[in-house]
Amino acid sequence: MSLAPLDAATLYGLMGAILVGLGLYGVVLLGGFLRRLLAFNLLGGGVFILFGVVARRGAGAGFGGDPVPQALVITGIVVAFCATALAITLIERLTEEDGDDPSGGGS
Amino acid sequence: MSVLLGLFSTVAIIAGIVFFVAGTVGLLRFPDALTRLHALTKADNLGLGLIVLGLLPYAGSVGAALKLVVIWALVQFAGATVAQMIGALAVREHPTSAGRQRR
Amino acid sequence: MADALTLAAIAVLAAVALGLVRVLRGPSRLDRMMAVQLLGSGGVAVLALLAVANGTEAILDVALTLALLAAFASVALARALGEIRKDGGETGR
Amino acid sequence: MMGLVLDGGIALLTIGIAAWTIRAGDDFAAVVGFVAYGLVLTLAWTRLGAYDVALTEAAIGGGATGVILMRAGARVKPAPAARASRRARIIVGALSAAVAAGLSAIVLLPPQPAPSLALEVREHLASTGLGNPIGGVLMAYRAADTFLETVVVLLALFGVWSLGRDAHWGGRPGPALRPAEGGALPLFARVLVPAGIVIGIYIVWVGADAPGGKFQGATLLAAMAILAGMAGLVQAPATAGRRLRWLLAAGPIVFVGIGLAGIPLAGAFLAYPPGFEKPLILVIEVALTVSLAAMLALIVAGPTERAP
Amino acid sequence: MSAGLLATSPGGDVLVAAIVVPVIGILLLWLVRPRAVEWVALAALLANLGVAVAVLRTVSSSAAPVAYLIGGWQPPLGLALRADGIAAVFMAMAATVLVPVAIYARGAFGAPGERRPMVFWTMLLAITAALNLIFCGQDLFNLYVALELLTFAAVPLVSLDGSRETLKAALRYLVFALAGSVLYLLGVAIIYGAYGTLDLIGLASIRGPDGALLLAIGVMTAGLAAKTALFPLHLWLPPAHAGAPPAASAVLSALVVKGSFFIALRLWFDLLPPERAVAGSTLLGVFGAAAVIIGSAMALRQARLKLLVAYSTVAQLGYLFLVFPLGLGSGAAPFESTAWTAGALQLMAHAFAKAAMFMAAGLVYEAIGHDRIAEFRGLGRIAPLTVLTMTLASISLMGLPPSGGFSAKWLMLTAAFGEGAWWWVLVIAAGGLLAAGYVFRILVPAFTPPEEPIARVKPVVVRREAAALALAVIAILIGFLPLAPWPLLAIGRIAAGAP
Repeated sequence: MSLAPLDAATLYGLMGAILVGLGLYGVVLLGGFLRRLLAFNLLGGGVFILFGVVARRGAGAGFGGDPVPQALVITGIVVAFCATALAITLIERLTEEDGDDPSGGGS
Repeated sequence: MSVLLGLFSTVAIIAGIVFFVAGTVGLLRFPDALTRLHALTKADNLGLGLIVLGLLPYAGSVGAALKLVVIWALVQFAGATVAQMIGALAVREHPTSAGRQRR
Repeated sequence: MADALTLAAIAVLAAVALGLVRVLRGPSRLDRMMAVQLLGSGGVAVLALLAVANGTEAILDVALTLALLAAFASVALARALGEIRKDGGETGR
Repeated sequence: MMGLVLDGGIALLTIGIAAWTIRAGDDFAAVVGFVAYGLVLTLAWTRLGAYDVALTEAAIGGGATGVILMRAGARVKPAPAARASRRARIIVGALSAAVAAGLSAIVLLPPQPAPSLALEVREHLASTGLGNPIGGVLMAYRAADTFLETVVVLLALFGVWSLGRDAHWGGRPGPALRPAEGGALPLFARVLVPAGIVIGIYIVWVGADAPGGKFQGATLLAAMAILAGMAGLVQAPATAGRRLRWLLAAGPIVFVGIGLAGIPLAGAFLAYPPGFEKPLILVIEVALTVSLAAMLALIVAGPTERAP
Repeated sequence: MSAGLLATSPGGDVLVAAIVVPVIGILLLWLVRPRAVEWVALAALLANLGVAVAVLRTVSSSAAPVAYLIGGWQPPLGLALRADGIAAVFMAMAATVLVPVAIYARGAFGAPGERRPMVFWTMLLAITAALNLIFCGQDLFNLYVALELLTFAAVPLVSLDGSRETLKAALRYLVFALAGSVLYLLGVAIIYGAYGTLDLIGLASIRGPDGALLLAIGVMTAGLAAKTALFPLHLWLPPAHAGAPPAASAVLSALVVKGSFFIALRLWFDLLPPERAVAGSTLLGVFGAAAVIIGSAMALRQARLKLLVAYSTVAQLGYLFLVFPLGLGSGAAPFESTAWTAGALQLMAHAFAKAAMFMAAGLVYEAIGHDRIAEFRGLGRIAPLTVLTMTLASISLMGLPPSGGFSAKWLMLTAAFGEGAWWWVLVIAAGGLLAAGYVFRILVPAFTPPEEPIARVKPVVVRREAAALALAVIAILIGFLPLAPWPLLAIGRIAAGAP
């Protein structure tokens, strides 16, 4: 094992690692459902970028990147969108039920 | 010919960047929402327009050049619409600042 | 040539990033929206520059998608805000 | 060198936006931060050479997610920021930092050579008739993932519908139409929607051989439908409608039908008979695009709010 | 990736059917006339039971796993389905639970074609497909898709009522579940980056530095634990499972939480070399033990039956996590070990008993119009079959002989004694006593003759009582199987680090 060269993949890999850390912190600690949902999406973005870094490093056979992780990310982004939409709908419904009660709040 | 074209591109792109910087400065420095909106729309349209113009000679193919133009047109059009909608909201929400702007 | 265009992309990105300070500062929702708008067109400009710098047409398709949808979130917001205002209550902040 | 500076700038900007989104004082500001995050991520994906993913991020991460979040940000009243205790912040912070550090170590000490399936993908790509390797992965090697993902999207739509009120079941999503604010939006929609449809179809079409594909194209088509809806040009369909339900089911039915036909004709579920790979994949892609566009548009439109 | 090439086994098509049948069922539900909806769902679930039995028969008669290469592509490029012994047993178990649940739920949600029945049947079939895929999926990302399918199916069931409380419970569940899936996905990214494959068999044969594997399994386990409601990540479960309609609670408690647990089981037993798993598995065991004690103690304090049963799920899930230290601690071949069978038995016995318990709780609610335990006196008079169901299910939950719960706990005790791990013995014994405490809180008043006749709100439908009873009887019958490790459960297992 040797240290990775300083290239785009490494830079974005470190970025992904930090994004995951930030997102994790937010998902666990933030109050309010909307904020947690945003943190979940930040975290997801970081995870996807890590896949992208793996893909970039696996470039070969004439491809600019390993196509498999890229395909996985595309599936993942669509699933994450669906999850977000479902959660948002729940949040909006809850706000509606709450009437003038402040939204979300709970953990 | 190619030297002229290169010069033209360079100038256009640099001018485009200048407009983006100007838009940012406007967004940061102008006193109220409507004037900021004004600055922003300028930067949007002119900045991107000039950059696209500068890139056109190097697009490589007619298709790519066409795409560049379409991109610019889309952003221009969307920007104008959003500006109009924001403006309408801003006038209603910040009547004081809107008034100041008219004066 | 490629380097010069990349440099231009860096300049645009830097300018737009500074504009994001407005997102931070607000104060109104409209200001924040405008900053995103600026970031959107800046992003399109960066992509256009990169597409030509790398000679990759696929990047133009990304820019095209971004351009098509850049205004989308803002329109949705403006529409939602307009509706809420009609329902009464709720100011722009 | 110049490229590295750009990459560093994009990375720093992304991290900054993410940190700010976590810390933002009110919910709406955080939503705006997130939309900005989606935009810069698109740049990052482009720089990583993953144009297919960049397209997806631009269409779904920035576009569709942005719309629903913005709407929620406008509607949901700001919650009182419940601050966690200092001790909890330190513990969770340390834990998150540890995970980030572990990931950084993995990023900095990669296995050499980097493992990759690129060779295998290349080797068999010709037999799928596709030029875009990612299309090959999604429609051939891992077609089962794609099929199930379509089911996931469909379920998400049913989940969204399930949140409507009993009285509105089978009705139309969203509030009753109002004439749009001002004059700009309808005009904008009238021009943009046809352009967007053309671009969406183009993105699906090039997907066979170049970056693009059904998910990205379907999202653009869905976005155009939503835009037309917001501008008051079209009205969301009643969810009990027979034709709508067939439209939603068409993609999965075609997919599973061709997949099952593969058992007798090509020896396995989701295998394509030799010589017919590309046409069959195209048929599936077209059917999926239509169904996915409808699903995504209806997911964004939300639960039914009007009685049938 | 030196593992031998996988090939589609004869009769492997049943694995495709296990996924495709419920999915086609979902599509049909939305296309047929409302009157036919329940019949389509029932037919799909019966077909699924047939498929599951066929898989089980093939696996047990050939004493080899059934495999299928989707599209004919070889992993790691393609996706494979592979039912080994434990997968086949669990598929059959899930299919068996689902049919009585469907019989119980028929007509329980008002007119067919309305919101609640449509959503319920759709999600039930989706859960069926997702579980089948989880049990026989071989690819970590494919399993991620299955997990998401499971989540998207389970959350709307929680809020089927539409009340404020259930919406909130559903949202909290969704947030936990999403955080769990994204952590799982993070692990998938790490593993692919390190080894270039997501195929379980390919990964099991990997040698060399395993730092990345340890980190990956660490974050994945945290994510899966959140989805399985392992203490201290259990807070979402009681409101969600108590707020859902009884038929839905039965499936959520009996089956859905087991899906994520099963993946955790695969990761630890298939991918981790045993010597690397000792510390982590002990930690999981400690959390499991805490769940047993705290979940039971919370169940003791509940005033409402459904909440009590939900907290009992937290406790019973805790037992499952004792399998990690007991099974991985010995260093012996884990799949013939007593602990492995004990874990599988506990999972199944709990599934049957808990489904029966939730369904009985729903019947009680319908019969007397509430589920306040304090007012259960005389219940035995007006709903004898339901009280019998609760009694049988309780016997298994407490671990009294003869019952599946007894066999599971007995085997766990044997395993713990065998390792000289007396602290796990203490936990198992204490958990049994606490469980006795909370079930007697229900049963004693139910059997006590009433001072004044208890008011019956609605007559109970015998068909529905019988469905619940059938599940409780199965929970008892499992106890008559031989008290020894099952060879069936060891078929086709791939052990990490095995030569």
